[in-house]
Amino acid sequence: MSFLNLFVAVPVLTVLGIMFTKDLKGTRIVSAIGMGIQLILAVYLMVFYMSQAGVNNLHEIIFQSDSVWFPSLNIHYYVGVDGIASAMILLTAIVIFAGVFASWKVEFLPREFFISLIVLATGVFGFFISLDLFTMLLYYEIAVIPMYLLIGIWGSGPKEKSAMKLTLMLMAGSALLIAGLLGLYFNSSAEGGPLTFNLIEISKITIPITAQRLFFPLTFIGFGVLGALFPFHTWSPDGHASAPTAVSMLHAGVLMKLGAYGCFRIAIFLMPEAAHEMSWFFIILTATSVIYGAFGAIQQKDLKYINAYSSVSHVGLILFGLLMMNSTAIDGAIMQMISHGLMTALFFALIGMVYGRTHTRNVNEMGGLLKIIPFLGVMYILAGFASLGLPGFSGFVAEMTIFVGAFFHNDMFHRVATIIVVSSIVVTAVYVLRVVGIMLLGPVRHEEHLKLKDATWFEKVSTITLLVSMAGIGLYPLWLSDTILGSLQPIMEKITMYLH
Amino acid sequence: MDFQYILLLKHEILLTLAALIILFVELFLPQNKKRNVINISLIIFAIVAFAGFIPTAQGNLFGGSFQGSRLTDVMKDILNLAVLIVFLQSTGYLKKSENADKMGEYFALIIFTLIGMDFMISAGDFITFFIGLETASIPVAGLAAYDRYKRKSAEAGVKLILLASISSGVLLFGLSMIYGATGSIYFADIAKNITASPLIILGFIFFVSGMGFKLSLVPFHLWTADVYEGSPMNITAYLSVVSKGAAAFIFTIVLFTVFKNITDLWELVMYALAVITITVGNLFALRQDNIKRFLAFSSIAQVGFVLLGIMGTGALGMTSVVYFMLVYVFTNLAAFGVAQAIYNQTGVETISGYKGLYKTNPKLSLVMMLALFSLAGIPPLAGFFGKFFLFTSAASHGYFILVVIAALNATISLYYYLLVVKAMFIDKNDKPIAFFKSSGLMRVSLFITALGIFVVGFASGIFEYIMSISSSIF
Amino acid sequence: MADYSYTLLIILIPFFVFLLLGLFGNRWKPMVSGWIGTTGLGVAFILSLITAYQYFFAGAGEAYSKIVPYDFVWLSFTDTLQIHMGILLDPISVMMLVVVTTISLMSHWFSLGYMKGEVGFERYYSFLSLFTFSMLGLVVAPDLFQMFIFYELVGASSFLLIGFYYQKPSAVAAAKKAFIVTRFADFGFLVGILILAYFTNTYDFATLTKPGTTIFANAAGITFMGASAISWAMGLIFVGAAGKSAMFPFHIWLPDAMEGPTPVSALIHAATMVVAGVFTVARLFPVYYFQTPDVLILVGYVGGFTSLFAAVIAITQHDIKRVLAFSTLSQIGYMMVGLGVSHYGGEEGLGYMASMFHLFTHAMFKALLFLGAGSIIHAVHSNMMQDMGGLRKYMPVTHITFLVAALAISGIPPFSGFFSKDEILAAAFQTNKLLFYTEYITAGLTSFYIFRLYFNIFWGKDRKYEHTPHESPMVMKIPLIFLALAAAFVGFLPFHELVTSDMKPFETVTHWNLVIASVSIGVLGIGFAWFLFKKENSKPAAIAQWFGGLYTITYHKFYIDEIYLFVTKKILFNLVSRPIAWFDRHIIDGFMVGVGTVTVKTSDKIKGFQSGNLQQYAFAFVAGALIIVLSLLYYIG
Amino acid sequence: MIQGISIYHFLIVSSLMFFIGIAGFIIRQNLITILLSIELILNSVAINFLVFNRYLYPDQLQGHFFSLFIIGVAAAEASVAIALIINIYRRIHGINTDDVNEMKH
Repeated sequence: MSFLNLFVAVPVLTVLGIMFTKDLKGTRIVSAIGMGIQLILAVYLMVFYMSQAGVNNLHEIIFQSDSVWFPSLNIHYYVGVDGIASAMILLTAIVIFAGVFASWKVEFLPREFFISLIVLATGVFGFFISLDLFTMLLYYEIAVIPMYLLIGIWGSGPKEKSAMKLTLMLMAGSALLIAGLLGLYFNSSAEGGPLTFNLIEISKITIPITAQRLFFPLTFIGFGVLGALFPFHTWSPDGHASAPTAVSMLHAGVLMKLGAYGCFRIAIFLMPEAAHEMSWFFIILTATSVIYGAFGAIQQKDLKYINAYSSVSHVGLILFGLLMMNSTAIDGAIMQMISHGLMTALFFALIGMVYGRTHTRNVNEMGGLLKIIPFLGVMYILAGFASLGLPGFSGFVAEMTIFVGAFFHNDMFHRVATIIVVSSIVVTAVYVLRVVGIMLLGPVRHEEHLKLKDATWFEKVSTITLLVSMAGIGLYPLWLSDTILGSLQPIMEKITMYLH
Repeated sequence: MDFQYILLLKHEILLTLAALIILFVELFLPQNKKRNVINISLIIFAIVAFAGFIPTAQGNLFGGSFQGSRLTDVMKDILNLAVLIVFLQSTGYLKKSENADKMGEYFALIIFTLIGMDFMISAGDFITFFIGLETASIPVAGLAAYDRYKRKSAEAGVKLILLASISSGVLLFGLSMIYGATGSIYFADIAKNITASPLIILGFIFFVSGMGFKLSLVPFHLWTADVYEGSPMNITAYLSVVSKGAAAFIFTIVLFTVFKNITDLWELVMYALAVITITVGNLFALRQDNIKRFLAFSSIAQVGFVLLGIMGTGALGMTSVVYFMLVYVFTNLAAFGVAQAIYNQTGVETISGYKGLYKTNPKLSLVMMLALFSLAGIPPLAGFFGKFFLFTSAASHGYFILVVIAALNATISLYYYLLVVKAMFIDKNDKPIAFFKSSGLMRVSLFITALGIFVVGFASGIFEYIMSISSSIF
Repeated sequence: MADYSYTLLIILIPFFVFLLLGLFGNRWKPMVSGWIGTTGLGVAFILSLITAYQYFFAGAGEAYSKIVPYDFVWLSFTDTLQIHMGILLDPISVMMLVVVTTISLMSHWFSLGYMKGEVGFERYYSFLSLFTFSMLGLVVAPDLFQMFIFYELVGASSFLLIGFYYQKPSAVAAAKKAFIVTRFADFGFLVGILILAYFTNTYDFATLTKPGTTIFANAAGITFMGASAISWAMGLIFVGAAGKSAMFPFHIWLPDAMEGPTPVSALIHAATMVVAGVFTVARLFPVYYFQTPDVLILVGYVGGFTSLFAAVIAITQHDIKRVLAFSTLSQIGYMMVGLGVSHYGGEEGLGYMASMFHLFTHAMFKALLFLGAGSIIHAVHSNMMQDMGGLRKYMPVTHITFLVAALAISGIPPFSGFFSKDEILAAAFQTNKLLFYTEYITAGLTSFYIFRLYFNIFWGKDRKYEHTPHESPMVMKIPLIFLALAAAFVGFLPFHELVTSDMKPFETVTHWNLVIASVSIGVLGIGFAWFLFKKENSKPAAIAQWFGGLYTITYHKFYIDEIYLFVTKKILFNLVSRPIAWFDRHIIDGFMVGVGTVTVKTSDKIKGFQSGNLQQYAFAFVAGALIIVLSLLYYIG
Repeated sequence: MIQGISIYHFLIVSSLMFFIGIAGFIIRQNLITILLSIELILNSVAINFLVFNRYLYPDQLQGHFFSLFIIGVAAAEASVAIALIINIYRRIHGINTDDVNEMKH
């Protein structure tokens, strides 16, 4: 048994534990303890990985454990993590931990809520520890489905419709994905050897280019739907707007990254030739996402819509970085995954907290809240700064790395795309400051808002956890960047094969 | 002929005995103790079902007319298991006063159809096959009309018997063509002589139509929804799982053995049928409110997925089909079980009537949700594994586009399954179904099915076992 | 080599003060925060002076060297391309250390009185510390990317300080405007960095600015739209610099930024942040000079135009802080001109030296002007000139110090501004006559508008005040006096021996004809102002009348703000953002939803096939079978 | 083997019977008539089997046996069908196809 299986076992045990609780109090304590343990494990994993990598300067996949599951189809339960996966696991652990605290006051069917939430997290953790395409798909879909219930039952607004749209679009994406993964499977034997779902094994061979041309777009779009790839992003604004706080956090924070991670780890990694060949098309799409999302956010009134469009823009940047296919840009993209995960989770947590107080998410109905709820206000401003890429927070580091990496391409197409994408930093500033200006600053718009109370202790735990993580990356990014770059080395060897 | 070869017929013999015993027991029970026939039948059938698992020899009987192998044993065991669950779920229905005079027949008729199916599965020539087929289908018409006093039930019976007859007519016509072209009714001989001549194609398509009727492939499916709706719900469950399962098994076997030489041809036909079946099934399921019609169309779509598995041919194709049917037994019977539990207590059989069910009957709602998610192919439930292997099978022959179409259709199916989930979990209702406790046997059956939904996927041993025995044959 | 490790403290003290006050500032009395901030800055100030002494005077030798006491990799993009964080000491950064800590200390000190009793006093001090930290980080940056990072931080802390009165909508709007405009410029900066680093594969200033370096060889011959790649890079970097230094057309944020507390204006919008652009150009001067002389000319012209343009506007404004803001623009334009006309090395580099010199003196007298204005506003509770007059009787110390600063900015000897401005004019005269005349006229306008301000405030009408204005408390007077002394005497510093383009001292030659010309135009301006504004009269109104439309246009700052507003609100918001939002909702999402709707509609349309009639079922059955047979036969035959 | 009558004659007859049966099923309204049509279909198949056996493969008996079974099954089918039709008649006093289309869509 690998240490990594704990990452699935702990949430499962937590779910079982929750089943034996009676009310909200017990439920949330069990959840908090479970996710706390998970966070400790994740931190340990990250530290352990870094110390291993530091000692040997070898960036290997650690904690590998391979057990056969379906021998006849050569399906294995194969787990193992490298630096990238460890970082993603850490991100997930942080966000779910914060999410549990952000849901401290879920009065309606609390047990069911926490169970669904943690099942969702289980799927995500499972996805990141897996190295077998079949188990990855399995966990991927586990992560998608609880979302329907979470939004449908505990959401707000047109929740049924949003939940349905979200679920169906994501499942349609996974439909493409299934075909893509099967395509990989049936092309995975080099010289008549056994077929395999093993990611590492497949990466050692070159998939025939004709097969790549078919299966790369399937896989990339399949994951891209979850990664809010333009034009398959429309589930995101509605879904996020309707979802309860913790779900928005987890979804925008982690699940969308899962899509991007899949695009990278499966589509680009295993089929670099086709990725290179078709990257122009997807670069256009992602560059459009970036700008389009940013402009789309400017005129929105609903806080969650603003953030959802902003996520479209930021996640577009991730995919954009990945498609640049050099280690710097991919390094940046992965840091952006983590950075945006933390930042957007913080945003959604804060929006939920503000909404819980004012009962509106329309920015025009708020004003001068900074004076009334200073803690949340300051947090919101900091999150905003992080979002617009202010140095000192993780977003800056990630974005700059993507830009620098993207600029290594010296042809006009990549240049223009990059510069267009870079210009998003201005637009981002515009919409972030617009919201901050209207909502937090200025005179108090509604008398009844004067009675609002500032953050409670659990809300502080939730937000501070996220903020500290962001600053930890933003102030001293080298630990993360080096870990990722190290882990990228073997991957880049494969990806850059298209050059030869 | 060695005596031990008679053991090849163990399923058939045991079932015949069981049916006869049940009939006689009912005959000789005193009037006030007639109700005991239910429990007695259950015990007898449970014994028969478990005895079926005892491994016996393999080989041919009656000059190749009857073929027994571990694979056919597994198929028969799956059907037995399904029937056992159906029986467990039927008790509530049978205990109703209007059924007091026909409890033994219920068991006997079902067991007779099961015997027919077993013969059909083991058939080595088309006569055995035909006899089995008719034995399996004629009593079903009686069962469909079991609620004699209900107009819908009577209508279902008539529709089923007439349409089943014309479909057997067409099927037989096809068989006569094949006989004319190949000169034999033995599977093995036909397989040797078959070519893609027009006569054979005509015969083959007529055969496919007849089987398509049993499997409810579009466009031979139109009876399905009406008969499902009219029949008593336990019969609907039986029809949708057992009849269909048996038909899928024999269809797969015949395609893989008899029509092996024209695989390219029939894969083409299956391709078209799969696409249209899944799509039409889904489109019709979208707007159903009656849970039986809903599950009818959903089962049509599910069979379309089975065709994907068949298209893989060989051991993988066979395994994926058998495995999927096993999963389908648990999944669909879980859904029907919940629907029956509700119907028997409250008479509600519409999805809109399920609104707010989770508030009052959380466990039933959960089982229903599991079943629906499993039908939609959501991991970690068994349905995901079943569907994935079907897709794998189709993909192994390079039908990736078909996989995409099917998987996108699975998304549509998720939509209507979610509508039911939404009704139970999300929609508000002023007067939801009140809390009730279902009978103990029903709860046992729901527990078994729920367990099956969880375990069958993860337990790779089951899949591997089926794989190993099908690899030894194909 | 001398030990400069303590310089790290100069940077870090403000940072830790910021954290301390930001996190715990509300735990104690506001005044405590004020004193913590001021004390911290005092330490940093003293350390800066020590640094300056050690760097300029303690070391012996001909040329100053670049010293890097700290340097570590902050982020690595590739094995060779890395962002370094560290401290680079060379003449201009040491000078900037002194400037920043001095002005910051004075602002801290002054604010102890000026901001007393304001809500959010501790917040104010933590923001001041944050700004100081960012600015110090910027000036010591050894690496282009570090400079960019602190550019951003400076912008953010400026946002926070301008928006300090966050309940005032105009302050919020100004803060947003400042941030977004500078951000837009930073976008240019960033792209410039990307291009530059692509070709040179380094961010390191020392590598980039080494004369005769070959790292630009990669870019040779690569042009885009008529300019070389490096020209583009350096031009875009200048865009960033222009944004921070509020050069035309990015100047619009600076006047609005006066919504912030006045000491903030003194610190940020007079002495430090706005000269970051000048500093950046100076930092990269060898690159500009050797690689892209075309861009350097552009720098000069932009500076020249802005200085004239801003001086003209300054004449018409009534808000005293806005007058000072436009004056700042104008003076920074001078500095840009100084750089634009400079050559490299020795006496040829006079412009560079003069520009830095002017940066230094300007910081002193402009901060003094702002603090003086703060003192006045503190006394009369208004920004508008109309509400003032005859204040010399009530506020003698403010009056005298303000006069010193006004004389300094007008270039009257022996006050500091004279020396620096004169050298810029001399450098321009040698290189570019057009710029020389522009700056010469500007010098006259400068003394005119500043004395218009002076006379209007301290002389002019004797009016009755509701609350008799009183002199500011001692805590505010000390910084005024200190800065007045500085403004008066820093002109005597031998800058040509200290801060030069090639870090080697040289001898300056005094051009007496230029001295006389510049002093006389300064005096002329003062005289004209004296004539118009000494006593209250109708002459100014008459002149304004005479200029008519020109006056109105000038008063409205040439409607540049309105143009920007039009572009952003009308075009970007209404014609880009709104359609995109609509497009997303209705076209893209509409399509996705439409797929679903069509499916459901289809489902409804085809329900007739399931007619319930068993004969139709049979027909479909047989027909289906026959169709399959026929199509199959057709297919294979 | 009958002199002067080739296999085609038989096949034409049986095919006609088959399609007449189909047409009858589709056209006739009365359920009993529909049942008769089914008998036609089954009998056409029986003829087919017999003729194929006799003309093409005269040395074996598979077709004959198949015909026998078809006749037997047809009888069973007919009896069950009649029973169900009677059941319908008892419910609604009509045995037209229009009477049995309550369930649809």
